Amino acid sequence: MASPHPYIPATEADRARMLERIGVDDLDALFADLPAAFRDPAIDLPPALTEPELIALLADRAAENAAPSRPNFLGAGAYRRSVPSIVSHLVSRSEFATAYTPYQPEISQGTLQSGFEFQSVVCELTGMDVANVGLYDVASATAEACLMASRTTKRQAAALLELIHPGTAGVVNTYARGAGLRVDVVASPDELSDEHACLVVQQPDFLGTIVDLEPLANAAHDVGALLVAVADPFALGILKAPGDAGADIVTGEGRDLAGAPAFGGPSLGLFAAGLPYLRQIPGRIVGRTKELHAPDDGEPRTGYVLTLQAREQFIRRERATSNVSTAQALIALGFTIAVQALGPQGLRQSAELCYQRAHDAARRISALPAYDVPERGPWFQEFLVRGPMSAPELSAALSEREITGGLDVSNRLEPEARDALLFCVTEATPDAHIEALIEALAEIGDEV
Amino acid sequence: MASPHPYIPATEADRARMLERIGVDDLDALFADLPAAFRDPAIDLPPALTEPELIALLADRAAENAAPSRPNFLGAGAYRRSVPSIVSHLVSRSEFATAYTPYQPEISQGTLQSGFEFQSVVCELTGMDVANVGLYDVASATAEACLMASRTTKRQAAALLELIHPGTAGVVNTYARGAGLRVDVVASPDELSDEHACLVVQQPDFLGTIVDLEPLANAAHDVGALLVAVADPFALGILKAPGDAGADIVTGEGRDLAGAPAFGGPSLGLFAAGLPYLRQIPGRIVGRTKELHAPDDGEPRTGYVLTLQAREQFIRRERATSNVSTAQALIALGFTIAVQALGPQGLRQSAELCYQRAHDAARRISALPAYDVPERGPWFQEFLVRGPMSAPELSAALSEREITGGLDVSNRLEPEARDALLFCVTEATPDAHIEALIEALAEIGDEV
Amino acid sequence: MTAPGPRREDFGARLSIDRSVPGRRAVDVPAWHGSKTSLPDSSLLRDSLRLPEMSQGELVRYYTALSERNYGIDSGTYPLGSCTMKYNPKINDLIASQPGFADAHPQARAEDAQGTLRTLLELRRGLAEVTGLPHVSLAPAAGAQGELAGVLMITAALEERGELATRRRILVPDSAHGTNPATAAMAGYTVTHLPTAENGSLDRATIEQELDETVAAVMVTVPNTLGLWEQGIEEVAGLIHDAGAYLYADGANLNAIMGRVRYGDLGFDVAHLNLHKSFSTPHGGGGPGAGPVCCTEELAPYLPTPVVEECADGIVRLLAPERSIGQLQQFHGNVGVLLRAYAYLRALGLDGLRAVSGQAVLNANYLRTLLHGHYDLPYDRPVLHEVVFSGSRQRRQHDVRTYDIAKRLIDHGFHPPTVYFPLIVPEALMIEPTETEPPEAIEALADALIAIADEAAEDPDTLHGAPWSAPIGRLDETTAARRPVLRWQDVKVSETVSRLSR
Amino acid sequence: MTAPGPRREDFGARLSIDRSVPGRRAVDVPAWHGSKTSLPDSSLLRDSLRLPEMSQGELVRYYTALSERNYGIDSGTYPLGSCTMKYNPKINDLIASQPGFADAHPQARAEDAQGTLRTLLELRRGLAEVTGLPHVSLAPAAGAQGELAGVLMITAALEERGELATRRRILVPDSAHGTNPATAAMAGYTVTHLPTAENGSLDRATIEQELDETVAAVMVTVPNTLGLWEQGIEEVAGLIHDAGAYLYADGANLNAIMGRVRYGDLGFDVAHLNLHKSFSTPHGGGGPGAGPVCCTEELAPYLPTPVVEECADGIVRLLAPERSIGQLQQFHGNVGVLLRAYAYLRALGLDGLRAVSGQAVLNANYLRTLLHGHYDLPYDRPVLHEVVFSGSRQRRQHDVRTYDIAKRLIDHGFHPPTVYFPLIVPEALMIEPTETEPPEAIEALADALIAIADEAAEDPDTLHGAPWSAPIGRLDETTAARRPVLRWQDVKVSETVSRLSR
Ligand SMILES: Cc1ncc(COP(=O)(O)O)c(C=O)c1O
Ligand SMILES: Cc1ncc(COP(=O)(O)O)c(C=O)c1O
Repeated sequence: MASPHPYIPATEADRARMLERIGVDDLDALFADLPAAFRDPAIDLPPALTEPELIALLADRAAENAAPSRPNFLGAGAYRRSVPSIVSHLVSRSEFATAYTPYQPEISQGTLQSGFEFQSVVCELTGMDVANVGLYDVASATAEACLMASRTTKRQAAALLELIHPGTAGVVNTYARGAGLRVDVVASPDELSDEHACLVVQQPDFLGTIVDLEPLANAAHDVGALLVAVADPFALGILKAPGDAGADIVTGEGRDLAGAPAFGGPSLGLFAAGLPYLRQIPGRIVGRTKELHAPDDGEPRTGYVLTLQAREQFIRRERATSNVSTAQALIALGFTIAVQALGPQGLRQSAELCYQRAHDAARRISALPAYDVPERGPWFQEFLVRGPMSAPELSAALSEREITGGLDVSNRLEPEARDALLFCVTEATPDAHIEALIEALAEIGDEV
Repeated sequence: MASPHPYIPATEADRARMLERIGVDDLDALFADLPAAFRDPAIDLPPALTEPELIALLADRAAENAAPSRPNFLGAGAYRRSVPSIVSHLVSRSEFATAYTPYQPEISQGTLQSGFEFQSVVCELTGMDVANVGLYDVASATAEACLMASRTTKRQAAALLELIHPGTAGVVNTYARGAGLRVDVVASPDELSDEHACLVVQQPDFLGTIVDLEPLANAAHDVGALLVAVADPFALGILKAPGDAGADIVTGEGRDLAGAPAFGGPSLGLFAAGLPYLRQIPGRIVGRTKELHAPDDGEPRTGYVLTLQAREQFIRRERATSNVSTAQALIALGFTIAVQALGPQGLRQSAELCYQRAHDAARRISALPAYDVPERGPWFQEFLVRGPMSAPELSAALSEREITGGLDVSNRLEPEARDALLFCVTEATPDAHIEALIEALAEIGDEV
Repeated sequence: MTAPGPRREDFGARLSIDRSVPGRRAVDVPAWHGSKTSLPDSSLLRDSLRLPEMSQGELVRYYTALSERNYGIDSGTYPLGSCTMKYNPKINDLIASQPGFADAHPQARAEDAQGTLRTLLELRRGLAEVTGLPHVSLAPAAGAQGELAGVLMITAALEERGELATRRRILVPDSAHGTNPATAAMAGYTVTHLPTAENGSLDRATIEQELDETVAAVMVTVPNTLGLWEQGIEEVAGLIHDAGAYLYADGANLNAIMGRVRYGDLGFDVAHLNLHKSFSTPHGGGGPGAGPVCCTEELAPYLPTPVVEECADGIVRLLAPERSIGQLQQFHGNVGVLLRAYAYLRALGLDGLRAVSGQAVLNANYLRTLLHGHYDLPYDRPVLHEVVFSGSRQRRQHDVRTYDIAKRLIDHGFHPPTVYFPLIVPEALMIEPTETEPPEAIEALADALIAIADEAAEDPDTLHGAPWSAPIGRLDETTAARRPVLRWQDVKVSETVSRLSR
Repeated sequence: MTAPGPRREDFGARLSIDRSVPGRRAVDVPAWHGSKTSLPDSSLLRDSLRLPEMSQGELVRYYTALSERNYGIDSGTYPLGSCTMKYNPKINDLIASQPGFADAHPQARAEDAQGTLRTLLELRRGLAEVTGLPHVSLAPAAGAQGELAGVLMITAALEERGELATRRRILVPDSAHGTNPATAAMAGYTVTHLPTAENGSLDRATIEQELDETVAAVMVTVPNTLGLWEQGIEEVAGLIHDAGAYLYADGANLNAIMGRVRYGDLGFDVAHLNLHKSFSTPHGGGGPGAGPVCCTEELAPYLPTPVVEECADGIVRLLAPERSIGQLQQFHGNVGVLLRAYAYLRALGLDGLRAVSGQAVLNANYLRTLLHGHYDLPYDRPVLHEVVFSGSRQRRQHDVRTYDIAKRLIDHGFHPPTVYFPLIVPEALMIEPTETEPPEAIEALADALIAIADEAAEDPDTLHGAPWSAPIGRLDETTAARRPVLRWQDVKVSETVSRLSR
């Protein structure tokens, strides 16, 4: 071993001293168990970089992505949000960032108490009774919801209402395969039967439309199935809490409120459910308790611990509710702080602002001669745009003008989506970007 | 008062309750002493911005500066350095950033112990006995050095050796005017007389040349004057400590090792001196001490306090060694961490790398047909370049190619500077920028 | 000299909602000045939302105070066995938070995300080199999801072979992490537990006995959770393959062997890695992590979607393997964590990786040596990255449990090691110092554990009551589970109930 | 139940250099692969450099631990009078650290720095509006340097008037901050102290008496350091001007009156502001700050260089006023702090500034009311931003000094207020809550101070020994000054000495 790397304290002298104390001649002796035939293979890795070299390399790489300043109207599961500035500051405090799962509650109250705050916030937003401290992302959380519905209803099929995010549907399918669950994509609740453990519905749906959950809940309950609502927690700033509309399980994606889209991850799966399902919930749960012994100066004080662990893999092993262990705690912290910083008024105002700005942009686009914004009902922040050419052509024309247009959904079956791009405008889309878009669309329209 | 601002907790209801308790009808009553004739004048300020609006505005502003990625060869007092990544992380910890001068040492050991570390580091680098916790910047520190030299020698003139940074000379002049000190700019130590309290010399000098301090110290001492060395702490990674060459006071600029140039500030004035001058030093000094009482579990423990405060304005008032109060503590912390992260080897290697890269670039430029790099002796990171046209023209030609060339020093008296730009290349100048420069210079040369 | 301070605050009793004052707020939202669209029908809207109302400064203080009630790697030694709590280089966070990376949209065209994609491609290649398994998907969000991916890939392969209906068992050593059996179960398999032999490795005889045409796979942790090399694993691999089953490596302990031996070379078919462990991305109080899954040529077609590939046109793209088991994440995994891992890999290079595994192993053995004789060592041989002691002697002789020892260690300024795992070691103390602890820290940890062993004999009550110096005393975990209070609402309810019942 | 923890570490005894191990390092420096230039003659080079050698993780832990031994605004109430310790919005730091701002080179052409320059221009304009003094230089690095600038501007004006030789005195109230007389002295003036009248304002008679043709200026802090309005200052301004002298405003307490009354309107000629106080940029443990100097038309030609101006071509530039007193900084001042102050100004607007001053004053009066009767109040009238109590009663009756009260407040979780200042109040306790403290915090502070007043009577020794719960006990400041140990080297030396002298 050469002289130490900055990440490794022990020096050659340290090592010599330690080896001597251990009583072996060299480091190799400690690896003696490793099969000689396979020891120290040729491994082709680029040479080590010093910190300045690493910074330079990755600054160049970051610059190979589209510039962050480029107008971008993609949504479809990842939304640019105005995240309060205090979030990044607090989340980067190393006491939070460099801890692990709070196995030792007495020195992990920061993680635990914030976990309790998170659960509370998720329950308030979703209108549910209980929540865990978060799963990987909305899709895996929804998959876990289907498994949980199957466990509690003892049924082996899950129904997904058509307009669910394809990524979410994909993950449900992956998990279902392992669990031996059949997945039916249904166009309407009429297709539900008593084979279905649950009906999964996305709010707003994949094309941005706000869904009336109540009839769906009723339809699901009528066949003895649970309603799983996959809800955008930001939209819940104005939309009815799914719990109040009859949902039994609510999942959601918390990433965007906690920080930047980061090419999709780290993400954060929200998972909340009704009290009856408490002991079936996957993942970790924080509970409130007291000190066992009163301190000298008074009553036992309040603290937080991981609880109901008999559900979990490290105790229950193959009979656990899920295999999840490491989840997304730090993102959950960011989510909690962001929601609490906005507060009840701020979250509502922010969601309303998003709504107004998106509708205003849609109105301006639909007013352009060659464009059409087909509506499918009330919607939140995403809308379809049909232009004077095919969707891929429109997308390419915008790209040429250094604008990232909406997602191409022209291959979907919904009639409104035919030939359309799915645009997203949020409270955080800069005005200048919208102006640039309108101008570019007008230009493109003129040129045809 | 309207509903509260996010920075102000008290609500209308809080205020009503507080006013009632105070026993006044309204807030105006508390301002009753203010002269009515001048109350509540018209004040023209732009309307308040919410956080997202503020971020958007200032992101636009930041983009109106030259792009950070633009090749830039300015030095002349501000140098791009490879600052270790841990610095920004640690300095932004709010326990450091949001504290003030450590008047209450028992809950300010973080600031104080780091101040002691800073003093130690500055002493080691400069080769001096004692240092304070920092002054505003190199220039004001040098001005304070002249005042201190005047106080201790009881002489009323300071001599500046010609090649001092004009900004530093400027500040010395400003301070000297108040103190009634004459400032002589001297071309050689031969011009010193027994009227001079000190000789001030910059290392490396304003045109980048490394100065042999020893003969200058001797010359100053011969007339009973002190030698004040204004040294680049980074260059001291390889250069002889001024103290070892006979300097009595050493000042320097610490900003660049602590972080980004930030258009020149926040800056950090280093100030160190020989032990005889201890009680004449301006600014705060941290000292080591012990607890007054031993705790239950053993010996009194070690702590740090502001000390020798009888020098300072808040005690000594008009007889203080300086009026300085708030200084640059957080930048001093960054400086300390950066120097300690580099360590003795790293600082030397980094300074050597800077030296090698600058010399390599200079060699390549001087190899270009139309260019000349006049040398004035051994130098560190800055060099003069004369091109095929006048200095301002060359600068403009580079600017047209999106390159910020060296500083125009063509109006200086030194013969080597005539028609020249002062270029700077450091360990942190990207290779690609140097390539771009060489290419641009060659092109410009070809075009003439 | 000590005198009473004022009573310590019951900090945990005052949650954000208890600090809320109607009308306060921490941020303002811009007003909308454009023309207004009416909101959807009120039946679709919420009436109220209960969230705390605090000013910005109050909220910052609250979470700053919470952070101060937490212990992280930057606070001190954190020797949780199996968790690889090593120093997290700050540069990794800075790199991942660059706007070019952080603002990339997951639905962006590949052409607009080449910076991220090329970095992921190189990470993929690096992991393939390090594991000797040439194909990699970076999608899994953590180790457990990597396991699920790996097992589902085996499922897919068996299906293709037409053997899925018969091969319904997965063999898992009794020393395995709980995620292994839980994963096997989630993937629809029955779990058969394999006993650990006296030398700490798998019992070869049992394996041979269990291996038949009902076995789909064997999941082995290498090195295992005792910190020991799985002796003869390369031969076991042959047996497993002969029996038509697959060999899965739980690579959570890769840090012990990085650069020294590779799963692929040993005969493993598929492995997952824990980048948040071996590759030092911060653990974040329980994530985010990243658990890439690596496999042989044979299993490559089944890798989870997406896989990052350089296409013929030089553009790096995210592709779906032809017979992929499907997606694991709505998008492409915990990319921010992957960027950090890449930065770590590049900061180290091969020599650095070898230095890491070498020092990790040296540190564990140093600790083993220093503590030798003070605690029982059920598997008394040189270890790799971690060492598992047992508190059995203390339990037997002084009625002091490992739980007490762990709590007392807090008073000495250390985060306790993993306890009661692996399950096969009674009163287990599973200690993983990692390579980033200096020898002085390991010595101090050993000294503390030795002092505690002495205390167990002399003053067991001090251990029973520990910790004494933490922000809060030992907590009542039983009541927490028995009468769960899981959110603000419950607090109110349970307080009302207890007030009424007085 | 308490039981002894292990002995608390003597953390302060182990500095970085004591943790150093030869060969360790925290960062690597890139190698140079180009052709090598030989170094200068060795007589110009250093042989050795003593600095600590630590790994990156160790260094991060050391400074993290140090931070945990510090109390900041984010830790809790920090009511240092005259220092305006208010919440520092995080957004300000994020804005200043944007690469576009942070990487700007101070020697850049104005055309290449318009983003920074335009922002500074708007800050300048905002400060002119707020102070009613139309001309501003942002150069001064802190309040004290702003004072020096202001006084030197007066010097320059007097010189121009040919009166510099005769006007050699500056009048300074006895309640002034130490920087005021120190500044006057640095600028070469003699200081005459003005007594404070019983109402807490300047004694008009003395001023009239002192004002003559030897007076260059009167420096007044408005509001003053008692937290009181300087009664009749607008009339005093007339007297001063009639006597041919200038009136200087120490604007460190602007936060009390922002948006409500302006120095310019009152007749002040020149003022400095403390942006790190009134405008909430972080105090950084003692800086950086920023102390802009603002003045009338008459004094504008003398402003320090640079002044930021919009030129006819629409470009904003840094200019030197025609008869400028010169430069105060090598470059252009603490620009990063100025950017933060601008962000604060824009976040508030006029209504916000008025809300700030209103709430700051309300909070101080609330505290005054809550503590009324518990501590002596030498100037018993409504206050502005701060209130100055006296611990005289406690001193007299219980031999408890303000020093003890301050230390005991630490045990209650608060940073103590400013003590023993202003000098005219014996045993002064100068408390400035600021507008960012919620009423609950002010009530808690008052409760703590009342509890301490009770304790002074009942158990003075607890106060004498305080603090009991801080990271370290009361420190021996006398020995620190008497036998100064000011750096590592001294530690070794003094330890050697003490070892030898045993
Ligand atoms: C040996 C082992 N396998 C698997 C896992 C699961 O990894 P993760 O927590 O990332 O899901 C862990 C850690 O938790 C582990 O230690
Ligand atoms: C009233 C008053 N004047 C002047 C100053 C000096 O300001 P600074 O510390 O920024 O130099 C201060 C604070 O220290 C002050 O409180």
